[in-house]
Amino acid sequence: MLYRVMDKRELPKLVRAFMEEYEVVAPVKRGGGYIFDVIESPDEIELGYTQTASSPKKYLMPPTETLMKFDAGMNLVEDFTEQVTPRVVFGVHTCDINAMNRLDTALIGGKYVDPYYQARREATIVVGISCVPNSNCFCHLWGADEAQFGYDLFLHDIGEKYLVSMSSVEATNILEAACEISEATDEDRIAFRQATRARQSAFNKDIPDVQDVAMLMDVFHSDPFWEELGSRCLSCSACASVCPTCFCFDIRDVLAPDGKTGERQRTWDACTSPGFAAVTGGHNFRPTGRERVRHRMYHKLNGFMVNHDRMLCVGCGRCVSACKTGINPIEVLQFFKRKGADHAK
Amino acid sequence: MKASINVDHIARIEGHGNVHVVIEDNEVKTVQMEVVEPARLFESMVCGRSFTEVSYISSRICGICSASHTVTDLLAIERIFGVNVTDRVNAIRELLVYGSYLQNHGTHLFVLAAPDFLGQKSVFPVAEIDPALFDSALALKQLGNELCTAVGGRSIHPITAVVGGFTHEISADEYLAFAERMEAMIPFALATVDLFNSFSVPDMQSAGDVLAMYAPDKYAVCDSRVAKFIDADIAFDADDWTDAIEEYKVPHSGALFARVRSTGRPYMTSALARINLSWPHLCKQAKVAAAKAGLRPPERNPFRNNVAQAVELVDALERCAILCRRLAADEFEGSSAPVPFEVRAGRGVGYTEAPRGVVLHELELDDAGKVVHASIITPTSQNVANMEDDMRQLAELLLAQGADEPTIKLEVEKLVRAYDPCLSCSVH
Amino acid sequence: MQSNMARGSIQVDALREAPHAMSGEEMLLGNAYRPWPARITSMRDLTANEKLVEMRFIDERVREAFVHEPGQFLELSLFGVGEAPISITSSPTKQGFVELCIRRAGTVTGALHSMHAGDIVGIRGPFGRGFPVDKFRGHDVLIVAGGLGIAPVRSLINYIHDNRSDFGKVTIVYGSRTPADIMFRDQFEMWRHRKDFELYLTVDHPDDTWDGEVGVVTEPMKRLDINPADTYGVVCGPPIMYKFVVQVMREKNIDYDHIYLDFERHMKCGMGKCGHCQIGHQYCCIDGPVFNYWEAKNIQGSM
Amino acid sequence: MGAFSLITDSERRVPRVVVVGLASCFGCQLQITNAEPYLTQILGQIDLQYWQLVTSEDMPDSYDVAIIEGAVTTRESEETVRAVREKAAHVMAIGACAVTAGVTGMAAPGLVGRAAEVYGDATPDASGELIEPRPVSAVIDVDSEVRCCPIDPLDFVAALQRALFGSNRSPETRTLCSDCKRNETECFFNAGTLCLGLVTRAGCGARCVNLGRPCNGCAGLSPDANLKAARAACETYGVSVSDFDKALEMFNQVNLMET
Ligand SMILES: Cc1cc2nc3c(=O)[nH]c(=O)nc-3n(C[C@H](O)[C@H](O)[C@H](O)COP(=O)(O)OP(=O)(O)OC[C@H]3O[C@@H](n4cnc5c(N)ncnc54)[C@H](O)[C@@H]3O)c2cc1C
Ligand code: SF4
Ligand code: SF4
Ligand code: SF4
Repeated sequence: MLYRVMDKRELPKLVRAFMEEYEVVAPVKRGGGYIFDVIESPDEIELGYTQTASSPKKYLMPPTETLMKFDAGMNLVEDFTEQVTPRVVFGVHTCDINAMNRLDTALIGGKYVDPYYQARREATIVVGISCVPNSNCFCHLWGADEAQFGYDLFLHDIGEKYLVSMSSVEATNILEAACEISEATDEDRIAFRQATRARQSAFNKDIPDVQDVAMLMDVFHSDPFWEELGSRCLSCSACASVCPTCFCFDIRDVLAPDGKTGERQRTWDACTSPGFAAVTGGHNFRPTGRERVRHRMYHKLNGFMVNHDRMLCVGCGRCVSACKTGINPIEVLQFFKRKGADHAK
Repeated sequence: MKASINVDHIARIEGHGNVHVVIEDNEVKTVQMEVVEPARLFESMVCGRSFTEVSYISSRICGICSASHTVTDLLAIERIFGVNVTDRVNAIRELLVYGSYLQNHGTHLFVLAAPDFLGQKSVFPVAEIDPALFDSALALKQLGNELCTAVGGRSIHPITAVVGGFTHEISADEYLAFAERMEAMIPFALATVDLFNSFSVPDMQSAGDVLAMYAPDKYAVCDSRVAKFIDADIAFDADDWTDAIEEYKVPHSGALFARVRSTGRPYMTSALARINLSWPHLCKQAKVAAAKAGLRPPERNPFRNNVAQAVELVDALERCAILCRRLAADEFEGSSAPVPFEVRAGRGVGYTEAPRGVVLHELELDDAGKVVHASIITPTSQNVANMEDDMRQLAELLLAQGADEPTIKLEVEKLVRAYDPCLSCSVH
Repeated sequence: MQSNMARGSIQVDALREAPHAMSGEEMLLGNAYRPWPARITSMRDLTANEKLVEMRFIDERVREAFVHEPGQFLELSLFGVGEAPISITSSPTKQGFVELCIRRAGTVTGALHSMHAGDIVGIRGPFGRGFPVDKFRGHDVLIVAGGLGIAPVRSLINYIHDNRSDFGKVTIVYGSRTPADIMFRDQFEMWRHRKDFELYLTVDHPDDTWDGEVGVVTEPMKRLDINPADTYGVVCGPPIMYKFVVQVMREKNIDYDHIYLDFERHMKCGMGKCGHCQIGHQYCCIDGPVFNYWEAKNIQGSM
Repeated sequence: MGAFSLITDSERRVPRVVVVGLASCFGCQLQITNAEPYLTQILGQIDLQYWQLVTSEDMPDSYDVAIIEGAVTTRESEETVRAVREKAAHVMAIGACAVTAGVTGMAAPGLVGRAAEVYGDATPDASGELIEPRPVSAVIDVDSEVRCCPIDPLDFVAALQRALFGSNRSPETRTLCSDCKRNETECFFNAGTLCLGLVTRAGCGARCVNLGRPCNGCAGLSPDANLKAARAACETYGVSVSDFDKALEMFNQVNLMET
């Protein structure tokens, strides 16, 4: 990886350079929190944010999007072209970059490519920024506190400067044209090392590190714990809305008011929706909160792992804030920690 | 002639009502406006509810004047708490109430009333007979809906209007865009006055009194507390409404009837009533249009309420455009965010002019801000008694002119519609 | 993955005379969400609630590229109404046509029932992992189906029929609720007299016309004399059936991974994206719908 | 399968539609007329035979789709909906009053006393025989519904099309918070303010929350609404549980009385 150093005061120039050619999306303040939103000026960016309400997933797979248009009378597809907005997602934390990589695996990997996701992903430049964890973050447990790939530029905060890792030609060209950048000095490298260590030691130590959680998920699949956890579920799916790696969706046809034409749309769905696994005739394969919550945790902490060798959860902690009844992976980790303690007795 | 004219579930009015006219020996024996709308008992429903919920609940009295019920309730509560809202909040409330005028008058004139005069059973055939008229009428109605949606958050049952202010406000650009659309709509509203003025209606004078909001210097719809009976010459504060208005029960109506307490006369409250009282304060174009249509006080022909509503459309458009421009230019003092207030016990009456006339909400709250008692007076319940008198007068008039039964029936129905009655409101 | 600044667009072209020079495979896989038009060529009642629908892709390239295995399914579109996953009931050996056996269960299936030969539907697929016919080759096959479960299995039966000499003994046990619910009765009647298929039809509720077996499918299964080392079992039917049939097969010593089960789940995309059909860590649509019993045992929540 | 059989008819006749109003504010009927840009398009797909609010045609003897607004609050309206059910292939309930009894349903507990409060000893004959307000589905089977108070005009258009042409779109089974999180608005509970999104069916897009006002539950309880968990959440966030229960009555009184 190629590293250069840039003075923090250069940052607005970089943003403006991006804004000339791209729609720039960045963390901004809204109400008492932060969200990713389109900016009109670099001044709006809040790079010191801890956690945004929801992730940049919405730019790669919008909550509702059109897959195609149709003529209902003839039962045929009609011409449909969606122009994808070239976009820079600026100021993304490592958890979200890792989350995008997981989405890539799920949606572009395998036999079938999802052309809608792929087109948006390819038209997106990702600029990462280093962060300091808050009390709900646990990305380090799943190795998501570093972004190995999946971004174009990554800005490591080393005090007055950024150590920039550059991984795409396009973004590098823009950076070089817009900003003064220099080779890293030994001092810079030491500052980088210190910053990394500071971040690593800032994680909430009360969140248990249970590295064999995937296996435990299998072993404790019938534990009464799931009944308790599931019985708290409101079936709201707020968790899936904010999660950067929840990608499940529904496909539905929407007729135009004239009843003659329409659109096939896909819209976010979630396994915590009660009807998600129901089939005609009324049978529901996951009929209660117990099965649904367990399934969601299982997919995050085991299922994806079995297929792709990494956790689907990236430990961003958003569901920890979003769930009104305290259902989240930390609870699961704590359960397994307790189990261990029980056995030790 | 001997006839029994019955119209069950009279069409193209809001709510459920039956008309009965019995004629024997060429004499009108019975005239009844039977209000069969099932009572929903709002006054008892709001009891025990928090002040934060009352306006939200009472808005459901009526889908078409929901904005008026909301604002009326808020005014009652603010009176109890002693809340003084900012000028800006007052301006936005006025905009909301006028938005409902556009909605109501647009719907009433074109969807409910016009088909009678065009010889149709509904407005839909107009789409083919006169597509330009149909499209413009819909566009006008839509503008009212959009204004209410922008200001209140929804075309019906406002979301954003709360005690002390608004939880959300649109941008200056959006206000300006509305102002332009309002101004562009005025020519059609003027044409609407001409159109309704061109329809021939029976020549009659209602014998009842007339009640509307009074302010010395403006065409008031939600910012005065004074109501005035024109004939009885009684001006009273909304708080004292029971001294001036008497409600009474009749077996053939789910709605309570009303009369002037001191004279015992029935009365009319409506767009026509407002114009009778506040004619001098109509906006310029509206006044010209009214004059051109020969609509000047005193005008007591109830059929002319249709023309009065059309004039009010012009007035509302002019007024809303001005309000929008001033809101965009930040000319009103203060912000629209709810002002802080303290909850306290007390009694208060809210008063506004709904599109169909005087609406009063009397509330009594306890220390916790929960409703202990509520009384709701809607325009239609005040009008029914007068409407019955007018129906009798009309039937007699037509009988004297030798009209046949179907003609009497149709004209009576037209009269009822001219009142723009809202029976769901009246029963609440 | 690095961005390449593509100012992309997502395109779905209507099928005109010849959209552009795409191969059939590209047409099917390029945007696998896009259904291709097929014309209904015939429709026939199987029972009061099930119809056999035969269809043919309008575009020749798609027709040729659409090659399926027995046990695979497709997504059937009626635009405006929606999509439904439906097993392909015809054998791959029947070229150029696709047959579906459709039960009127809801809106899409109901709407299809009201269509006629000549009407157009949308089809995408084929999807999923079907029966491993290559493994079955040279061995005995015991097929147990209940109700609509016959739909995917018929594709296998017909395939075996068309390549009969490749397989050993073939036994079919098919259970229905009533005699009137038996699908493909004529086909089975024909086979009943053939030496190379052993056929057991059973019904839960007989009527006056029924002189065959009464009872659940496991009854005739129990009497069967099979060679466990050389037999593959196939099961497809309503959810409750699996447990009991597998139990009998296990009692007869058919190995875990020689028993194949065809699962049904809620499905939307058919290609392992939408998540609806997940069973534990697997996707019914791409890892299945056919799983062997060993795999199924290893999926949390499969049975 | 309701009106779906309409398009399966060999003659494919235009579906005949009636609109019936019960106890309500008429707002949902008005919302239909508020779909102005689409009105003529919609009318082009149906044969509108009866709608007291907008036309003076009489109620026909047979029809295909019946749209019912309002709650059942009298014996007479109970009879009306039963008669409608016998004739219509598809019955659609529109608006909170028809779907959950809505605000109208608040009067259900202690109905008799309430009537006395308003009318004194004798309720006028014209009011009919009052019964505890109930949703249409408590009296007859309903094929489809459009939720909220009032309905959204476009939701209505979509539901009508589903009734006419069929659609396998699954109804929402989530609660509102998911919609709210998609909008990325801050949760009212974080400020200690009660919001009924926790138990209210998703689908409206969290319109109220978007405009700065907590959800009042007009879409009705979600089929899997977890009241126990919601009460626990209230406690966690310092919101009064009795306020939560009281607030729920506004649109879900009848639901709550059943459970
Ligand atoms: C792999 C597979 C093969 C199948 N093969 C056949 C077959 O050969 N013949 C046949 O008649 N049926 C088959 N089914 C069942 C068929 O898919 C359902 O009956 C059909 O989806 C019902 O759709 P509908 O619109 O008619 O029903 P509705 O009740 O109107 O809609 C059902 C809702 O559930 C969703 N849904 C998604 N997947 C399913 C599912 N599997 N079952 C039920 N609902 C689902 C629908 O999209 C819709 O939202 C198969 C299902 C699967 C998964
Ligand atoms: S886990 Fe929490 S956030 Fe997720 S659906 Fe259940 S209650 Fe909602
Ligand atoms: S499961 Fe929760 S912590 Fe894990 S990635 Fe999703 S939102 Fe973040
Ligand atoms: S409780 Fe209300 S504000 Fe909070 S997430 Fe749910 S809908 Fe949104």
